[in-house]
Amino acid sequence: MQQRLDHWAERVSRGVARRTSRRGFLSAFGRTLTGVALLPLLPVMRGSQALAAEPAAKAASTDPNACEYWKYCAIDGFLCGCCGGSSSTCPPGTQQSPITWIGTCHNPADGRDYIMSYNDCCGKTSCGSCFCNRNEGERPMYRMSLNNDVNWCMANDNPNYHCSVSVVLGVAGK
Amino acid sequence: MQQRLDHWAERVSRGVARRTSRRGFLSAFGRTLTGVALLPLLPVMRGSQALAAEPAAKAASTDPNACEYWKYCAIDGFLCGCCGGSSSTCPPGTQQSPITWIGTCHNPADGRDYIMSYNDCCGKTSCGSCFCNRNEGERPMYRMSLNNDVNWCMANDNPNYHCSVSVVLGVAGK
Amino acid sequence: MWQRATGACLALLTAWAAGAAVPPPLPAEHLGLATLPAASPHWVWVFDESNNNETDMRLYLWDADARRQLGQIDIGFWAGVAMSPDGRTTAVATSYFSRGSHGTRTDVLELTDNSTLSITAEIVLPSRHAQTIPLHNIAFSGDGRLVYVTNLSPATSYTVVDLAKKAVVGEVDTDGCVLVLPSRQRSVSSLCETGRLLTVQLDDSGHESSRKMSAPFFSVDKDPIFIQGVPTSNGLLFLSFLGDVYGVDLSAAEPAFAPVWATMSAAERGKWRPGGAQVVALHRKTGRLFLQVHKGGDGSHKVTGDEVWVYDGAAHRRVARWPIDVKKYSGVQAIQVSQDDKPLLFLLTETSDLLVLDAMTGRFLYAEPKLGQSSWYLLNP
Amino acid sequence: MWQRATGACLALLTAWAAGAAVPPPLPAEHLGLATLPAASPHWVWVFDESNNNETDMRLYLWDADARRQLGQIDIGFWAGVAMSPDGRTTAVATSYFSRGSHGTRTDVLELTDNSTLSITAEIVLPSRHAQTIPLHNIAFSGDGRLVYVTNLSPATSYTVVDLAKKAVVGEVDTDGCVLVLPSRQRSVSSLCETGRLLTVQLDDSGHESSRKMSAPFFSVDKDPIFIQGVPTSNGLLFLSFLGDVYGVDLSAAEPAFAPVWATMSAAERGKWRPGGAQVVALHRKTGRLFLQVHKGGDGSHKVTGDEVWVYDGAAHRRVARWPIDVKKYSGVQAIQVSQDDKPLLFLLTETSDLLVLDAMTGRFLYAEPKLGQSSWYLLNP
Repeated sequence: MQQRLDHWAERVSRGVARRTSRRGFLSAFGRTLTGVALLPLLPVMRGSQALAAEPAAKAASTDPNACEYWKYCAIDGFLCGCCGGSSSTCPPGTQQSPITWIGTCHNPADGRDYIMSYNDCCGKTSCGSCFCNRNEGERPMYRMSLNNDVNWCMANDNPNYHCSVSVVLGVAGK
Repeated sequence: MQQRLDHWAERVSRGVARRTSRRGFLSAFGRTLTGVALLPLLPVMRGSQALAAEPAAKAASTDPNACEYWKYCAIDGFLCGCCGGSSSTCPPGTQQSPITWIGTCHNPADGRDYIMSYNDCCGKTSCGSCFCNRNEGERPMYRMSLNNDVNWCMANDNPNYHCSVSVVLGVAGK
Repeated sequence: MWQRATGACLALLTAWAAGAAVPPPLPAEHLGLATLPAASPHWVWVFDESNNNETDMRLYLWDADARRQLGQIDIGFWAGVAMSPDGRTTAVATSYFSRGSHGTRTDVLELTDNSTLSITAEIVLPSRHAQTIPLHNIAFSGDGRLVYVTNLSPATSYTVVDLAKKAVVGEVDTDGCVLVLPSRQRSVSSLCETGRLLTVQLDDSGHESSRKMSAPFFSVDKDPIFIQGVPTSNGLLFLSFLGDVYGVDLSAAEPAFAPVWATMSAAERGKWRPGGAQVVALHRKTGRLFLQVHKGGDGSHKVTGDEVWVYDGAAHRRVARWPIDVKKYSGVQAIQVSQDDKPLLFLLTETSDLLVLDAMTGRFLYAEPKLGQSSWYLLNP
Repeated sequence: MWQRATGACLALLTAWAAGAAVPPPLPAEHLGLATLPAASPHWVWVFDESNNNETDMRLYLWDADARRQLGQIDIGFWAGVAMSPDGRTTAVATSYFSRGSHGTRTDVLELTDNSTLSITAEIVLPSRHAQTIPLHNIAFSGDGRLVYVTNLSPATSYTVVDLAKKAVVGEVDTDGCVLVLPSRQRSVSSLCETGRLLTVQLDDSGHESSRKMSAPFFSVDKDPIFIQGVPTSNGLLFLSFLGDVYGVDLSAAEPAFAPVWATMSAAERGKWRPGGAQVVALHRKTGRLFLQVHKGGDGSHKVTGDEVWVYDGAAHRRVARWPIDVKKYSGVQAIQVSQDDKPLLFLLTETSDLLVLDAMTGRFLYAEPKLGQSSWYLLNP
């Protein structure tokens, strides 16, 4: 698990490093990525997310193409499951975004909170189906890694936004 | 009147001539334009239009932004009056199409039939307001000058289609 | 925070009390890229004109059995689309602008691999491809080697592209006739305003070797045909505004025209009419013909259908009338039928709802609402 | 044919029988090009995100008195938009692709003459302008000579464009802080994840001469502010998720922060919240503050409003609650007020309906339905 996350964080960081070496990136963004790779050290993310318990009833959906599905608690976009992908898979002919925003979602089936990576799928125009905007723990643009208002395809060769997925990274905290 | 139509036809023909000298144009398109300039000699257009009397009630609208307005009997697109222009004026920042399709519409206010030129306004993307599709006397693409399914901005420097106007050319027949 | 923690504890305690083992946490997921399943005759391509955003037209690939969208191909501004004879490639002729809706215009032919939905090649075209509805404005040659792209400037011609050379190899002037109706290995027919068919024979290099104008086969003034030509076993079938069926045999060097037959009875004729964007479909094996019809007069040829009328195409008689719930789904713009032994009938409505019916019984299977913005055409390779 | 002719004759005969002169035929019309009337404070610019077609975003210009659309500016893919201080020019920072949704990316700054709605200049930008919501990602300098364009790659910076030279003259690294909040002649502030404001002073050549980081002025963790900054007489006003008002004075070399005040009572706090895309507007002359609010908990900061709450900004007290018919128009995404003496309040709803109210009385004047596809922001120069 930890190995996998490290691998993911490394891949992401390398992907970004290829595109930038600015201190702006390292200060605002790199810190959070490092945080993701070190799961127990995420006080800010846990703190901001902990307030988002309210819509628990809605979050009970078990349909991965429903906006209420538990994994989508901070998604903003078209659900890739309606576009030829799935909740964690980009549709054929698109490219995954190497950079991403982060959320923490509560899974009612096992009572656990999970850290989620909300990746965009890129390279084709807006899918247009199953638009879903939820903002549990989402924060404004100055908290970049918790923000879903920017185009996370921005660093792709083709930054056109097509749809969004929600990838389980691991259990939050304990 | 006749002078004005001749002027119009000449302007249109010159506009087109700048862009093409193909016999295809002359055979399919030039004939009809010539026909327009010689109003009494329009048997085909009068004939095809004469069948279109049915929706007379609808055509009674006096609101030039309503699809039912009499001038729009063969229009297919966004009414420019909803986009910053009017029933015969293109919106600011767009360009008028020099080529056009032709219809004959019945004006319930004076009981006369009028020859209409349906020009497109070009150079910006689809206006998106007041979509109106009426097809009295409209004919398939092989009758090019009576067809509203092609982009009549095609010969403009910027062929993006924004909206459509309906310009009175003159009384049909007598 | 406390409530959340309590809730989680309770869930675990409940599981433990019920004698269940505490479930392991969900494993980390891997961000993946979906691949397409094997092609199916029940796939259908939905053409979205994106009426309010015409620079962003697209094709959606819909799997009617799985009842899900499989992917999307972006097709630009007023695109023409054709499927290769082997079904493996989608060819798109379209226009792009260097600044979205302005700047330099570039017309291209883009080839997409239908197994990955990725663009594999681009060939720049003369900037005059026909910006019109997506019926017959682009076509593959019989052997899949050439692609014909209709031009309209408003001069009429078509560009010939050689896919092996990935290059434009010629342009054929069509003398005012329009569209590309391919037949045999290297023949292309076009519809003329005189009601005739112009047929041009190309040589292997893609250049014109001969042309022939047919006799008029329909009356442009009295009862024009829709431009939609439906593939038959030997050519194409056209439908007129009043519902007459015109069969055109394109299997020989010169087209031959079958006797015209009427889908409408004398009482119905001129009162019920076909209408919409794509008005007729044919299931070739059974000869079943499907029309979307409405009640209306002249000038209503683009009014959407509220019934599907089914014909035995050999016996020339109607075998069924299937009313559509147009109050719920809006009127029918487009109709298409799959060509397999358990054919599905596809209808697209004015509000872009895709309706799927059993083509043999008319049984309504399901509706997928709002499949795009203004999805008014269907391709079924 | 006969019926039509008879009808026309009858109309003429009736006119004649009534003693009226037969009216002359309508004169031929001339195909014209509309010009804009003189600018009005009741003009409002509607930003359409074109959610389902993001390469085709646009601005619509609406005349609230004439109740009609005056025109459109095409703004491409995830554009930032700003009006020049004199109101004459719209600056658009956007991305285009050589093949619609693919091909080479080119970022540009386009200048549009607001009296003709035609593009007058283009300056190519480094291809990293921020693709995000259209709030403060581009701005004019106080004298209108420079334009600042936020970059995000995800490294954060902004490009400085000199409009006199029509060229990029520099780039300022913002050390992780984002957006461009202009003040004075050559100052630019940005919001930081620590709750501080970074203020960079530029020289006349558009290069950084000094920078200063403020103390934290809000709590990023406990109650973050929305990024929307509303122009006040001396700077900007921000609203927090819980409805606190943060005034920032940008008139001196270093920002000064006014005492924070609450729009929500203790009983309302955390239960009623501002939410949507553009949550607050200020009528500067009267100091009236307008919030769109809804009932909701944390995470509901983008939920649309169903009431407008009006405040006396000097006295810090609520003076009115105006419920909106959200069943009819859907919830409120954006709010804006004109700055004249008879101010209008503009609301844009989730379904892109524009509602126009008297800003002093709350009287509902009219609704223009469906002004675009996903028009969720309003600019009022």
